[in-house]
Amino acid sequence: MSNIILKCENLTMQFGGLVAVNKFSIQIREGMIFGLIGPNGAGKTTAFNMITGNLKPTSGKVYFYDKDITGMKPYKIVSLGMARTFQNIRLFSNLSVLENVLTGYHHKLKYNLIDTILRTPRFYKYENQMKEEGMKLLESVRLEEKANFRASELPYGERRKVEIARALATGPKLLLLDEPAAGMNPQETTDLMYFIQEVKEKFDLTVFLIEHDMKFVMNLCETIAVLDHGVKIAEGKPEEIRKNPDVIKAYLGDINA
Amino acid sequence: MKRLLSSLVAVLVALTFLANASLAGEVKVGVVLPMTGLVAAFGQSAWKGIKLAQSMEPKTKNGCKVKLILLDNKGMKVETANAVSKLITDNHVRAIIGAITSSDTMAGAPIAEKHHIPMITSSATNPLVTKGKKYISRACFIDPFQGAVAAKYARNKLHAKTAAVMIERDQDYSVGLAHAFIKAFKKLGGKIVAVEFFQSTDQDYSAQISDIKAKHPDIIYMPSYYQEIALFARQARQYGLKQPILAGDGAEAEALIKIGGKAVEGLTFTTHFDPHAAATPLTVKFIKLYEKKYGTPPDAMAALGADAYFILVQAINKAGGCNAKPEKINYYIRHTKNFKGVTGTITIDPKTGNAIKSAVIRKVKNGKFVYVTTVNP
Amino acid sequence: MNLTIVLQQLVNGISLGSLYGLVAIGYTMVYGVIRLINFAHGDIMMVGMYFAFTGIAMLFLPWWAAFLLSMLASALVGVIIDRVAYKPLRNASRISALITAIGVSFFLENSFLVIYGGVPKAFPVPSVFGGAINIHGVIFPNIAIITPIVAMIFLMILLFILHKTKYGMAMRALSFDFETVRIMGVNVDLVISMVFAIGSFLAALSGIFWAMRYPAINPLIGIMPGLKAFAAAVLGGIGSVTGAAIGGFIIGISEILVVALFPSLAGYKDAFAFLFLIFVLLFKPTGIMGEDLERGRF
Amino acid sequence: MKLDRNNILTALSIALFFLFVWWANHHLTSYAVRIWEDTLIFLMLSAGYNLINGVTGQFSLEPNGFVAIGAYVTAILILTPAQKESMFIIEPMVPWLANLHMSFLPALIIGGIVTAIVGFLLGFPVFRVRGDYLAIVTLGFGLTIRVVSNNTITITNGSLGLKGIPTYTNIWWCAVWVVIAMIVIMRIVDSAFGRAMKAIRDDEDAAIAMGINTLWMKQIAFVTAAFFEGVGGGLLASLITIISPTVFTFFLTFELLIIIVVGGLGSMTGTAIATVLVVWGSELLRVVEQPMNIFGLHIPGIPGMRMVVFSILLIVIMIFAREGIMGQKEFSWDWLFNKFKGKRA
Repeated sequence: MSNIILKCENLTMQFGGLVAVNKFSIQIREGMIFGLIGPNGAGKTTAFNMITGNLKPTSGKVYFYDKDITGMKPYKIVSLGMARTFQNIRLFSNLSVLENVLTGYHHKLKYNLIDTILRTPRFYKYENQMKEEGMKLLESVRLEEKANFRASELPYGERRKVEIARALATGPKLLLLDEPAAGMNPQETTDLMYFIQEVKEKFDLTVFLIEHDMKFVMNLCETIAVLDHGVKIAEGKPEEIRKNPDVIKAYLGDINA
Repeated sequence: MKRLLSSLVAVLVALTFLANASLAGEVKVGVVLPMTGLVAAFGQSAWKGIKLAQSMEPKTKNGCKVKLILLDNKGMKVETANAVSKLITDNHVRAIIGAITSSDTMAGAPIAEKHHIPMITSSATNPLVTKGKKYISRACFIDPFQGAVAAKYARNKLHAKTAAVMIERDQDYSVGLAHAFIKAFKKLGGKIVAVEFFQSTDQDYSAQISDIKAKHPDIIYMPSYYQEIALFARQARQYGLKQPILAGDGAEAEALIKIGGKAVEGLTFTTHFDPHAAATPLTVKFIKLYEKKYGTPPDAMAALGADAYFILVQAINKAGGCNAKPEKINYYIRHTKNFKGVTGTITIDPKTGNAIKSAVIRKVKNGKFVYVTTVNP
Repeated sequence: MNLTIVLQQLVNGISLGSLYGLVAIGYTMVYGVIRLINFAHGDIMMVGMYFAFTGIAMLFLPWWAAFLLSMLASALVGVIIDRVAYKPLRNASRISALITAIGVSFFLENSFLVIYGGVPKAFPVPSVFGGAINIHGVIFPNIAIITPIVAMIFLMILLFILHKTKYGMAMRALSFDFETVRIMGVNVDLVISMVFAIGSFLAALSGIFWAMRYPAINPLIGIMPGLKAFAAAVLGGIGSVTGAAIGGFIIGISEILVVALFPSLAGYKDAFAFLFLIFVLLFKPTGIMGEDLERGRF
Repeated sequence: MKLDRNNILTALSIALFFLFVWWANHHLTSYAVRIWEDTLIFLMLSAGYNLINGVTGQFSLEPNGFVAIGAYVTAILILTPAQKESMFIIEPMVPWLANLHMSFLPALIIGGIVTAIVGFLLGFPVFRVRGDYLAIVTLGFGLTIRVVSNNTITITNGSLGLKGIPTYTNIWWCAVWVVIAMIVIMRIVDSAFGRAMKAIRDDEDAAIAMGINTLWMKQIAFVTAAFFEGVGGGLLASLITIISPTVFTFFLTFELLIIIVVGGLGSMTGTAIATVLVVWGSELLRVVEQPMNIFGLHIPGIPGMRMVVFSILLIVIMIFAREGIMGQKEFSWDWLFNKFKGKRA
């Protein structure tokens, strides 16, 4: 069996009197595609935010490869090898596609401010190296032709890809995707599914994704956890989840809609 | 956007040339005053006085028109320096009147000094303004003199043994004058029992009033501007603080009585002139014309502005009228002797450029400023 | 420092605080509906003062008519500012709107400077508001007693409007969700205009009482009280009308008391409101009554 | 530094700029030279201001505070002990400052460094808030600096201010510093640091998720801005020879704000163009305050109109041309050559 890459123990988040996530525990093994599903407002994004450090959990622990990362600053967690995307694509809209990707390299920047101001050989060396790497990354996701486009000029489906590429640039071992298929048409969704599988293989990743679209999750994920009203109500293989009466109950309105 | 801006600039450039197009037979005099900003009130008053003075004496000896070029310094130092610089090198003025406050004047002074252009300020009373300068003079007395006059009056006439001082902390005028008063008052054997501070933007003095009330001084000295003095007096009287209030020339404005009402009744202050003590024939004439033109009696700023103008025109005349050279104008400004101006008889010390003139003490009585006495230097 | 003086200062602080509170309400309501710090709001105070001054001293109206007209005219000015300067920026970034608001503030100050001149004007105080009463040696200026009462009355009226009328409820709803209110069939622009009108009306009211308390007015007079009222609005939790009133009281009272108790700190008075503000933002970024900076409520 | 086409062209244009400075110094009236000095100092101030406001997107209103600190530090260091003794009439200056005296260059640099340190310390609390709250808190800082300089009489001489500051500042000092400031700032913008700053501007949460230490990036922008605003303050102090707390009001910040908005938030090229337009425009606009005769029609001067015109200009730009002159675009040689090639083809 492979190593456990991410472990959550009894993660709980309270906003005032409201419990958004209650005692959420999961284990994700290396190389998996793990899905977290649940109706709107179930607390999926809140759980994500606690893992990535954007929110500090009220109680509970998060481990990344046995390292306790609970309450750590998000940018530090990124440098450990965890990257994420956002539900409503959040690219740096005024930067070019390449520049967006380059920001992903920032946490392992090899030149400092003095190099920048004096334009030392080190600056040129690593700046060029970064740009080459960035272009390579864009090539591998077939976006090299769009490198100098402003992010805001791209069509929706490509933006999602750029966002994933940008996350890949940080050199993650674990990639967290927050509703990647949100707002996409069926064709785009299918493309995205292949795309995620492709990058997972190519970059040797573990993927943890939140999704609303059941079909997408069922086809893509090996293991699925279900969250309802902040509580994990089920976990298992897609077919098990499909049959789980609790899940059907929680999802009833949604599936039929 | 770009096109809009460039055409805007083009129009402005064109307008500048129109405005600067000058006629022959003029002597150009620059005027730098705060027409906007926090001290705009004084600049606007002085400008009224200067304009009236110009209408009274619009021409120099050989029939040249005195052309006034007014630049607004917004009561700011950088703007003052720029304005002085522009007047000298762009407008080629031969002399400058301004600025109002001591600090603004000092910001402009080095430039006038560098170009050897005489600058005469109507109301900058800080001693440092003319210190070490050859081309800067003033039509008013200086703070140490005014502070001493107030201290002497408080000790000898009001028989005050103790005094409280209200200082407007962010006005160098107030701080400087208070300093002079405290020094002189102590020297005359008086005792300062309370020194209270406030800020220009403050309008509530109840805390300071409570403190003064507890210390029971014989008088309160408040070298500040009329607005603050009037508000202070109102609140002081409301809270039952009844001691006489003594102030400096900043108190003199109709607005003091309008704002202060009954509360400023009896308020006494040192200042530059009194219309009723009619020091000179020019005083009488000026006041009459001023009242006719503006409907109110002139305040000190207006009178001093006029004096700066009259002294300057006299110096231009002595220096040859139409063709007077700035260096020569400066020489005659500095050698002004017993000039019968609006604010009294003025002599300028050739060495320091400071005006030697008497101070007047006035007070508020029945809602009017009345003459009390004159103190000679 | 004896008890009488403390009492006297307390009354003084309450009346000053209620003036800050009235201005703070405008900040908080505008922020609540369009997420804009209306930088020019303090200047509306000044506009109100000059309008009332014009009414009494130049048009010779009876004081109550001049006051009422001034408040109504100021409300109109507030609405015009919104329509001309802020409305085109509804969908722009909040920073663009804020910069515009700074521009509007400078515009108001300088155009009044051009119109009325920089010389402070003596504000004609109606005799009803002059004078003082003496209770066992403690002196209370009439204006210091009338001000908080008037402020309270208007606060009550405002709370009634907000909670019991259709448009009042629409105003509160707007601070939660623009779209829903639009769908509900309420004219959003009209509601926003009403918010500006109410805010400006109260600012003018505050300005008039300010001018009667300190009867010397100039075009730059609104800046400081405006900034302090903003601090009060944040202190009370931006978006909360009651909070704004309470924040105003806290700023007003503490400002007066600190100077009274520690005269040597008088010079730092103007910095107090900001220290308060920074302190609040750092340790309780939601203010006293507010829940969430990003979510307004009334 | 590499000797490629772009760097050579940059070096050439800097040389050209200095040639212009030399020409201006010899052939322009001293009034024009003075306005150029103002222009260059303002360019330095607004370039720094634009780094934090435009590039990093942290809308703040503190420059008047920073400029004040730099001006005071520099002035205190270049005034002679004798001058200080005669000036501090209310209370004497604290002895260790009173006896400190040095030449202009180290004084300017120390002025910049002290300002940078203050900026650094200020950064920690103020960057805990974002957006309009940041604006208000930093506005409060500028105000606090003024209140403090009014009250720390043994250091700043209170409201009396510092007078008779030696005039070292000339157009050369301004020109050299502005070139340094522009090079440093533009190099920061065109690097990973600049990308990170722009990322923060576009979406702070996403920037955090990319592993960017946003507080640190904001601090770099803030401290760099503070340094150059401090040096600019020092140059200003020595240019106007007299400083007091009233010199550094919010109005100064307002002027810088107009400049960076007109030029385009985030564009240093725009800032440079806008500085020239605004500083010279402000001088030319004096016309509207003077009485004029146009074709026999007499128009009396209206004092204060300049500010009315400026505030209307700001509002109009925000409503109709929010991008300003340059938007977020920068001039670059590549852009110029591409354009050139494009036209040929």
